[in-house]
Amino acid sequence: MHVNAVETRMKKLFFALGLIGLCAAAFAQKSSTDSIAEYRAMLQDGNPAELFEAKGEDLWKQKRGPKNASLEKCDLGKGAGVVKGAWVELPRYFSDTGKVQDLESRLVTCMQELQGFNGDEIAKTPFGKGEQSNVTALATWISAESKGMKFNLPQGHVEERKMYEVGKRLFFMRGGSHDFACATCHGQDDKRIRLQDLPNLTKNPGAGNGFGAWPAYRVSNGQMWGAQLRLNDCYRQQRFPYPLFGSEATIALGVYMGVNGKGGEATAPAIKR
Amino acid sequence: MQTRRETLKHSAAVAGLLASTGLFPQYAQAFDKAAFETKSVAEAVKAMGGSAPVESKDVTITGPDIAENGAVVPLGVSTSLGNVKRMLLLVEKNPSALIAMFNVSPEVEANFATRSKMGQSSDVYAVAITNDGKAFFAKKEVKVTLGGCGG
Amino acid sequence: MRIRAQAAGDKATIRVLMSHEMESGQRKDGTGKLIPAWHIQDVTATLNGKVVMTAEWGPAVSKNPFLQFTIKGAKAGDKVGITWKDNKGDTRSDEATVS
Amino acid sequence: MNRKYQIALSAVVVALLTACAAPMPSSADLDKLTQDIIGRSFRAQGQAKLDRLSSDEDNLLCAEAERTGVPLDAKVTEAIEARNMKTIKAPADGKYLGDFKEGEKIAQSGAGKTWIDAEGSANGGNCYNCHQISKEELSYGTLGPSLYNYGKIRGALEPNSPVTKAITEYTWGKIQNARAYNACSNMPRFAHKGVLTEVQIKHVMALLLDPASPVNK
Repeated sequence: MHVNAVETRMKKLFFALGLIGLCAAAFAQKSSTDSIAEYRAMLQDGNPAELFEAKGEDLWKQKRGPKNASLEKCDLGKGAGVVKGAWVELPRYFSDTGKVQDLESRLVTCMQELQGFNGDEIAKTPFGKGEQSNVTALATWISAESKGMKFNLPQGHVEERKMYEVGKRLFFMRGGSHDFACATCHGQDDKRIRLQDLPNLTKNPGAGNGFGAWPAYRVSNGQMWGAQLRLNDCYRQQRFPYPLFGSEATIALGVYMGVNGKGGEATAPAIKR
Repeated sequence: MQTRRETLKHSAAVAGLLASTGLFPQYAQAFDKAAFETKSVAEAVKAMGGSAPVESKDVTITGPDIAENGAVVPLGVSTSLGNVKRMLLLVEKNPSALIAMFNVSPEVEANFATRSKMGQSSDVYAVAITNDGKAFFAKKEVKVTLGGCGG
Repeated sequence: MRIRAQAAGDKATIRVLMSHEMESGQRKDGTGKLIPAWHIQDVTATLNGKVVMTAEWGPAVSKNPFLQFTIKGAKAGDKVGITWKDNKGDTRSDEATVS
Repeated sequence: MNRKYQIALSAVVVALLTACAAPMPSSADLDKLTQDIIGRSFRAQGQAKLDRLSSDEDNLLCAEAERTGVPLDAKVTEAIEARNMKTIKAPADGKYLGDFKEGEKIAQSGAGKTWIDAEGSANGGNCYNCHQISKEELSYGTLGPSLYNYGKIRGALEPNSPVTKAITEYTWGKIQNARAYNACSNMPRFAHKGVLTEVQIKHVMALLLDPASPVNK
C-alpha cells in the first residue's frame, strides 16, 4: 500500500478515536455519510483489482497472438517497454499512428503490431469479453505501476492541444433526452448524486482524483472497469448513443480530464462502489 | 511479500505438492452442504455442532454500520475464549443464514475476516463453538443501502 | 490468487484474494431462469506444508473473495499455502513466503 | 555523426518543426473538429439513436457560456426562457395533483431512455439523484436544492388560496420545462423532452404539494 494512503487512513483513525474520546454520544449521531466513508475504508485493504493486476502483468510478458510475441517492446509513450510512469502521461500523441491515444487504445495498437491481433476486432469486442478483458487487465497493471506518481500529460504537440480543446467542448456539450452534459454532474465542487460524491473534473483535486482512479474494481458488479468503460457508462447515463471503444471523443475527454488533473496523484487501480 | 504470479500456471505444481502431503483426500468429506442450507441462525449453529447460542462479550463481530453495496460487506469474527473449535459468520436475513465456517486450530488465532453478500439490512452474527459444543454469539445490525443478491 | 503474508512479532497476518464468480444461486438470467450457485466451498491453509486452518464457505461469500486470518508462530521465510475447492470440483492452490 | 543518426535526427527535427509550426486552429475550427469527431465516435444503440447528439440552440448557447465562463447576454437568457415557456401546457382537466405515493416511486426511479432500457418502458424522474425530498430517504443528491417540506414552507397547502394556486402553477411549469424559469438550468425538461407523461408529472406534483405527502410532514 502507498504511504500516503496509510497516512490518510491513520489520520482518519485518530480522528475517529478522538471523537469517541471527546464525547461518546457522537457515536450515536454518526451520520450516514461517515458510515459510508467507514465502509469504503474497510474495503481498501484487499482490493480485488490486485487479481487483475497480476493477470495484466502476466499478459504483458506472455508470448501471445498470431506472432507469438510479448508486449515487452510496446511503446506506451516513454520508449519501448517502459511501463513505470507511462500511465500518468496518457493520453498523448504517438507519431507512429499519427494519433493521440489513451492507454487502452495504445495497448490495442501494440497487440496488433507486436502480437498480430486484429485491432478492429478487439475494439468491437464487448467490454469484459475475450481480448477486451485482457486489455482491461493490462491497463490495470500498467496504471498500478504509476501508483502515487503525479499526472503530467504532455501538451507539446498541437494534436494534444487540439484534443484538449475538443475534450473541453465535449465535456460541456448538452444533449440526449435529458440535456445532460458531463459538466452537469462534474462541473461543480462538493456535489453528490444520491450518496456518491461527484468529483469536479474541470480542476484539481477533482480531476486528478476522478480521472486518476480508473481502472477501478466495482464492488456492485465485481467487474474491473477501465477508463473507456467508465466513460461509456457515463454516456449511457447521459442518455447519449454508444461511444465506440477508443473513439476520438472518449480520448479527447481523457486528455481534458488528465490535463486538468496535472499534479494530481494517480490512485488507480481503485475500488469503487 | 509474494510477487505476482500466474495462478493457473502455478497451481498444478502446488496442487501436486499438497496432494503428496495427504491434504487433498480430506476435501472429499469437508463441505457440510446441509448446514449451509439452513434458514435460521439457530439451525445453522445446531448443524455445525453447537448448542443453543448464548450472547457473550467474549465474542466480537466487526462490520460497517451501513454497507453502500450489499454485494460486498466486510465482516469479521473473533473471540477471546479458549478451547474454541469453530467460528461461524451468519447473516440472519439472507436466504441461508450461514455465510462461512472457520475451523480453529492451535496454530491460528480465533480471528477471521471475509466479505459477504447481503440481500437486505439485517443483524449479522459471529458465533464461537467450543470443544464441548457450547455456542456463544455477538451480533450487530448492518444497514444495506442497495441489495446484493438480486443482481 | 494473491496471498500476502506479513510477520509481526510472533505471528503473521495472512490476506488472500481469490478469483471466483461466487454465483449466489439467487440471481436470474435474462430469461428469468435461476442461475445455479457456483462457489468456493472449502478453503485450506498450510504453514510449511502443515494444515493450520480449514474453512467452509457458502454461496453468500462475495465475488472475488477476500480472507484474512493470523497464524501464530509464523516467521519471515515460512511458506504459507492456500487451496480452495469449489462446488464444481475445480480447485486452485498458491503459495507465498512470509515477509 | 554517422549518416543513419543524421537521418533519424533530421526526421525528429522535421517532426518537431511540423508540430510547433502547425498553428492551433481557431475556436470556430475547433467547434467544427468537435462536430466531426462526434460524428465518428458514436453508434446508435437500442433506443439511444444518433439524433440524441444534436443539440438544440438552447443547449448550444448554455454549453458555450459554461465552457467559456462568459455569461449569456440578458436578452439571450430572456429569449431562451420565452421559447421554453411556450412549451408549457396546463393539465387538460385542470387538475394538477395526482397520487403522492406514485410520485415517490417516480422520484426514486432513475430508469428510462438509456440504451439498455426497453423502448417505451416507463421512465423514472431521477428526482432523488439530485434532490432531498422525503425525510426518510437518506440516499439523495445535492445537485439541486432540497425539496423537503416543499409545499409547507411555501405556504402552498391551503386549498383555494392564491399562494397555493401560484406555487402550483409555477411547480407544474418547472417540472414540465425548467428552462422557462432558468435559461441554463441543469434540470431535464421532463414534458418538453418526453421524459415524463402528464399523469406522471401530476404524481410528482402531489409528492411536493399534497398536504398528506410525507414531504410536507
